[in-house]
Amino acid sequence: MTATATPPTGTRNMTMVAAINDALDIALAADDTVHIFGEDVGVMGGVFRATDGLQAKHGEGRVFDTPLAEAAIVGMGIGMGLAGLKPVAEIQFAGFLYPALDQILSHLGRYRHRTRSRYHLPMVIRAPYGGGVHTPEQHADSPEAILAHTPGVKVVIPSTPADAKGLLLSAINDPDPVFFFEAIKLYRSVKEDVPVGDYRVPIGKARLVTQGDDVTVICYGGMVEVAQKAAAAAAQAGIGVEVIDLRTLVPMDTDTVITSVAKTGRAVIVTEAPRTAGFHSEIAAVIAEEAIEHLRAPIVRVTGFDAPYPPFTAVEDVYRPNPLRVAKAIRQVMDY
Amino acid sequence: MTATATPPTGTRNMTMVAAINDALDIALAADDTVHIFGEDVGVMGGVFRATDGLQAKHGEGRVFDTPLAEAAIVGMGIGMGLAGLKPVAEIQFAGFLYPALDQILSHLGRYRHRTRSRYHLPMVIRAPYGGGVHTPEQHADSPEAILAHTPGVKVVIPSTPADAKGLLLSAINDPDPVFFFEAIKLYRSVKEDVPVGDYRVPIGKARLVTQGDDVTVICYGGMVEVAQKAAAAAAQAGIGVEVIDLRTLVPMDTDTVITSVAKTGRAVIVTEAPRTAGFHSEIAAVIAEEAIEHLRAPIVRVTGFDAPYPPFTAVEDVYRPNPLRVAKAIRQVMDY
Amino acid sequence: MTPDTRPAAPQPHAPATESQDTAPGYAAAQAAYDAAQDSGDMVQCLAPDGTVVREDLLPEPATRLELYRQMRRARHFDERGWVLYRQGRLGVFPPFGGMEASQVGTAAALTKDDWLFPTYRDTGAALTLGLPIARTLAYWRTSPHGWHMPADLKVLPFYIPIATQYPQAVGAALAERRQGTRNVAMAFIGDGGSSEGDFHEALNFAGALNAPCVFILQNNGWAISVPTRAQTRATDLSRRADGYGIPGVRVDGNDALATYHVTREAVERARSGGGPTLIETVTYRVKPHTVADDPSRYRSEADTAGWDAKDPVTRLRTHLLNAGLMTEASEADLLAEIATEFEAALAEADSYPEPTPAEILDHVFAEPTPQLQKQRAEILAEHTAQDSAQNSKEQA
Amino acid sequence: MTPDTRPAAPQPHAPATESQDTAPGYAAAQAAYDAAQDSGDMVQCLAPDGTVVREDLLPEPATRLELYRQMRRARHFDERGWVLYRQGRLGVFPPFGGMEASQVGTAAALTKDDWLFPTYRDTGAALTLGLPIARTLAYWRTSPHGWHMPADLKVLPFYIPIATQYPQAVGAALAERRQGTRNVAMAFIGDGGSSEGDFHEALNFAGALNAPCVFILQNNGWAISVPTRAQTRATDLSRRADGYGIPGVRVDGNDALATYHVTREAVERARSGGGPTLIETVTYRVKPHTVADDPSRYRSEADTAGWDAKDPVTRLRTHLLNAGLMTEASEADLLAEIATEFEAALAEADSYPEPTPAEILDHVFAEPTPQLQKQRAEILAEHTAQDSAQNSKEQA
Ligand SMILES: Cc1ncc(C[n+]2csc(CCOP(=O)(O)OP(=O)(O)O)c2C)c(N)n1
Ligand SMILES: Cc1ncc(C[n+]2csc(CCOP(=O)(O)OP(=O)(O)O)c2C)c(N)n1
Ligand SMILES: [Mg+2]
Ligand SMILES: [Mg+2]
Repeated sequence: MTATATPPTGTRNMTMVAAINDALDIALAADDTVHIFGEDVGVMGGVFRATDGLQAKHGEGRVFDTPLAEAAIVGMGIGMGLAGLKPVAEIQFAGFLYPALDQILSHLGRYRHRTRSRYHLPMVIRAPYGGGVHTPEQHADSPEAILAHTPGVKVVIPSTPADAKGLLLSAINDPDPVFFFEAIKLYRSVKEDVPVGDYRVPIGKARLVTQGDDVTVICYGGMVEVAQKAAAAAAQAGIGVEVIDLRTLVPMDTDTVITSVAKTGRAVIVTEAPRTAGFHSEIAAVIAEEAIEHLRAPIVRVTGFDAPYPPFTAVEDVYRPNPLRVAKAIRQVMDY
Repeated sequence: MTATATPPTGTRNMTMVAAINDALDIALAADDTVHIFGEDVGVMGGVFRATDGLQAKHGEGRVFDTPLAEAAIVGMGIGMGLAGLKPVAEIQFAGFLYPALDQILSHLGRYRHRTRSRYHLPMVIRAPYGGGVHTPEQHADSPEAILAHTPGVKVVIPSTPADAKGLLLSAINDPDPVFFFEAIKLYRSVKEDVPVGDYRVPIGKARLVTQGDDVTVICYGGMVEVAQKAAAAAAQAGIGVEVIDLRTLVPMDTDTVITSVAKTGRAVIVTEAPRTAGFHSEIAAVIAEEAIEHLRAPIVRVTGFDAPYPPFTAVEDVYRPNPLRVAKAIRQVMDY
Repeated sequence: MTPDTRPAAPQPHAPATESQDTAPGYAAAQAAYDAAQDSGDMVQCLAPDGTVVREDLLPEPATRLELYRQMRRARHFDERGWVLYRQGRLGVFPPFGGMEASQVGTAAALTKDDWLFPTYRDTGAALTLGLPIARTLAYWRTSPHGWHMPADLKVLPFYIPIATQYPQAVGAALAERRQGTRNVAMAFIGDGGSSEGDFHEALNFAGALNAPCVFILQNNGWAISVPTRAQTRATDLSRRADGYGIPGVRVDGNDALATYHVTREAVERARSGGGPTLIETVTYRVKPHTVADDPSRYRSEADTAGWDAKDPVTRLRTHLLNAGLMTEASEADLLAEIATEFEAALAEADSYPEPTPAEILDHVFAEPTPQLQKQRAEILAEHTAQDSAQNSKEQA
Repeated sequence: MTPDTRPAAPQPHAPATESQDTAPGYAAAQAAYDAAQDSGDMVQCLAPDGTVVREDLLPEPATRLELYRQMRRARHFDERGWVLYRQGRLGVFPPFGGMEASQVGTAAALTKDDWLFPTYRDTGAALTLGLPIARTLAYWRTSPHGWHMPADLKVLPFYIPIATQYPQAVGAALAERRQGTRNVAMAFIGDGGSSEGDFHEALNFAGALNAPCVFILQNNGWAISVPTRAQTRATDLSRRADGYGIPGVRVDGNDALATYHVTREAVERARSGGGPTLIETVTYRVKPHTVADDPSRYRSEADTAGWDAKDPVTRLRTHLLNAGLMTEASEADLLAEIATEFEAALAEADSYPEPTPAEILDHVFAEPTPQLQKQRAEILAEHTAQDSAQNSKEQA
């Protein structure tokens, strides 16, 4: 990023999707090598409008629609990255990332390694993920654990507009591949003051959302507001809950988690992915390895279930963790 | 399976690959709906010879080569399953399963669910996995955690010839999709007496490999022999190690694991997959959730690292857990 | 056509090299594409005004009437669907009005023993083969009752992840042959979907393995906001068949008699062991992508204008009236019957109960795993607790 | 051709329906395929016996000599590779002897500013563009030194997962245009690999986005044990280009002058903004799949017999000698020079140190994550401990 004559200061109140759009706009303006592409990101500005107006402003060479083929979207991005561009691909929904998994697992994370850094891939792959807004089948998947298990790629999941902007700008400026999952539920549901200009939030640092001495709740993305609500309810009952927003799964900020669990002695982990082998299990494993002597209760995972995410409006919230379920888990570790 | 006039009895001494071949042969003979297909499985009998002779014996309609395209191999298998066949697909190496992940994550595990059991997919996908035999790049991957995180599919990984046969016959006769990962390292390195005929080992039951009171070592597939060696060394030092061969990751035999850990109070988990978010983390999470009060030491994971599996003969064993590393972990939990 | 409101072609040329573009640019590509859509290389039976251009291709009168009935049923669903959506009685669904000939004419060439792999937009095809309207409404109402696929049909649930249905159709088709039947599998895909790798793999597998498949590629001009000409440089998608050594046919997708004719030929070839066929139906998505989409963001009224005159229902209607196969009176009876059928189905859909919480874990495996049993217990405990809490609140 | 030893076609017909197969069966498909391989629809410059059939396509004499030199370098690598493998001085590698014209003639049309995406079998192409022999030997010795890609070349590491290179080449090509250069990207794939979805997506993307790509499809008759005719029903893979609206060319893949000619044309078209081309080089895998493979399991001697007479090195050699561009003496000098170069490279490869344990965690990210730092520490601790244990044992 090149410094502007008078760096803008102050904040602007915006939604998460606006903050993402702002970050993309800033990146495009600051760095000619940044290119944005995907399905419907051009004239239409994306199905969630995250790239709204960017083609008109930065041109069809910088922001363009591709044919409908996710493997080639990622594969092409890899090639662009090899050749010195900074590709920022949008996958329309995280559940449609699957056709691209071969390119991702076979190459995206391996390129630096297998060329001993002759090549590296400063690619960002953005995808809306998660539930809570009554989307059709396969539009609410949370596949972050697959990416977290893929060596050589980073995984970032913001939970606030400011973080979305700051983390996305860091991701675009990161020399290595970054997955950037955006909780659909949060796109427009919250507004906050977001610093203007080239604001960065470092990748790899968790955020302490609330402080408390009794229970640590670890979560990210769309689950942070859920955990916050549960923490607020617990506070009413005199239970001090420390909510940690992980922000980045890879690299994970283990220190913040361990420090908190060492203090509280109780850990609840919340994600909306299926139960078996989700990223929640990794968090639990790290705690079990590094903080077991502090634990005063079993670790509890509050997650989706081992079934596909239900597209049924009436029962969607049975699957997706809600504040009640998290509150129950908090009680459970307190009562142990 | 139809009963034969005189059911064969006794055992035959064979390698794991021979046991797999035997199971496939028996399944083809017993059930007309069983079909085997994949790359090079026909005349050539597979790159590891697991399907050797089966096309000659059962015909080109039952055992056939496909074009080179893994997504279509799995997709076609799904279609065959919908239409009442029992497809048994071979993917040449687990690292080449990735192009098929869309078919798997989008459909294989969801079909029964999204048709309320009008359709179900009795499909088996076999793939050699794991390292230890100096294969080229991407030929030693261990992607089992991805499948374990996929609702609606089972994951089976045998560690002995007899189990390979018995579990494979159970998998083929299972009404739902089963991934069957075969440790390349074990294909020909061990022989044992394998029951003849339609021998079955139930899916979902772990195997107690050795008994001991001090440490539980949980592992599967290619890591079982590694753990056994470490257990033998520990026994010399007077440490009683209970080695549990999980056999099936989904569904996982939680009871056997918890019962053992409740007894020993110490858990070491061994896999050769990358560290972050591997299936070892799920095992650790389950223990941390259900047996924490019994733990006398942190859970220790002995795994591959957060880098691609190295194709470098000279240092391959640095990455892939070896008995020394497991023994060290056993000491570590004992000394805690 | 107002080029300035259409999304511009995504051609990432650096300004410095712009002058190098001696090759046909995108204006030319667009012109070529547009020309190809109107060219005579499509099979056509009825002209847009309903006059017969290929007497030899005309199906039996009864078949023509049945095609009209099915198109009307489809259109009725689509039209009522819009109303129900606006009334909040149906969820977001992808309309297909204007594409009835492409869906009905093709599916009508099947029997109930054949397989149908529809996409989310192919309600018209599914209804033609007998998928109950009530189930279809339930599906777009986000009710699991839309997932109860009838036992006497081989109509698969709507495919959401694009192109995945194509390789699966190959497998179903092969399985039929293995089992000694003459049944075939038909799969639908869109112009956008035909860019996915699964499209290629499936056509190639079907050719190599001689699978009795009929692949319908509905080229309706758009993949959400991306026009076909930006999806590919090819102007005739049926020619992709050549690359697999299988027959490819391009047909007027707004002419039900033509789509029926070419599909029946393909189905017959497949039944008799002749292998797969690719059929490109050239049609147009006159409606928005879904009922919630606003196409003015990416296309102009002018873009869609020409297509009203090509409407498939009107076209066949004119023919049937002209040919004396239908009168205004007999049509009125038909429409009344269709309306009655629909309202009965709607009432049935209305009667479906809401799903219960634990239902989300049903039908994952034949036998629930211990993990699923435990998770079900969690759900039951939570919701029983909530219900009683709710009850006691209400009682208090 | 002895049909009984060739793998039979994978045609899963139920016996009951066998008689339905009125369509061309696989015997016919095979005959058609075989005929197409010899047909005159391939571009050819030299006949198999070395006589010139297209005078107008002959490159400059210096170019012809350079092509010969590069083919000889490639063949030398392949031949010495076999010996080194048997001596245990090289790991398992995929030989390419007999395919030199297909690899060298194509790659020679590039400059060092262009991109090359080779598969595991394309050592000949990579060497032509300048990939150091020593690095290539190191790669097949399973040494990380084979992963040190030269900074002055845009030759990518050999692609192992099949077809993945194709979409990546599109991206590199587009990036060059975006950056205002005239550089192109060339990617290789096999007949087998062309069945993968990535092949289709890449060709379609390249066409739609007008990427300066040259796609080489080496049809060498086999994908391990599966013959091309079982891989697809198509007999001419270059026709797949039509489905993307891009040019497709079929060329005699054992004729270096022809492969060079058509590739240079394609490269020039791409450089000047004309977009991508698909080139099918018709050649043959006379060697086993890898040096460890035993092809007698799936094909007979007779299968490969005809191809010796088409050998690309002999063919160009005869022409150069006949045309007086080379003498036996000048050739001997060339061969000596090539042998010297190779042995020097071998010595260099021998000098590469073995990897150290912690190296396996190098180059995962620009900055190792805390997790990787910890894992590195684990490795160092273990191996230092082991080393000292070893040392003390040795000292004892
Ligand atoms: C694999 C995948 N990628 C993206 C989507 C999102 N999506 C839904 S419809 C659509 C456009 C499809 O266009 P086309 O194939 O032409 O079918 P049409 O909608 O015109 O019927 C897209 C991109 C999806 N459903 N699946
Ligand atoms: C995605 C993937 N699937 C399977 C393999 C295993 N494999 C290696 S080479 C090969 C055959 C390739 O045939 P072809 O594309 O014709 O290339 P050739 O070996 O003839 O050069 C296969 C199946 C692989 N490397 N990658
Ligand atoms: Mg469309
Ligand atoms: Mg080949």
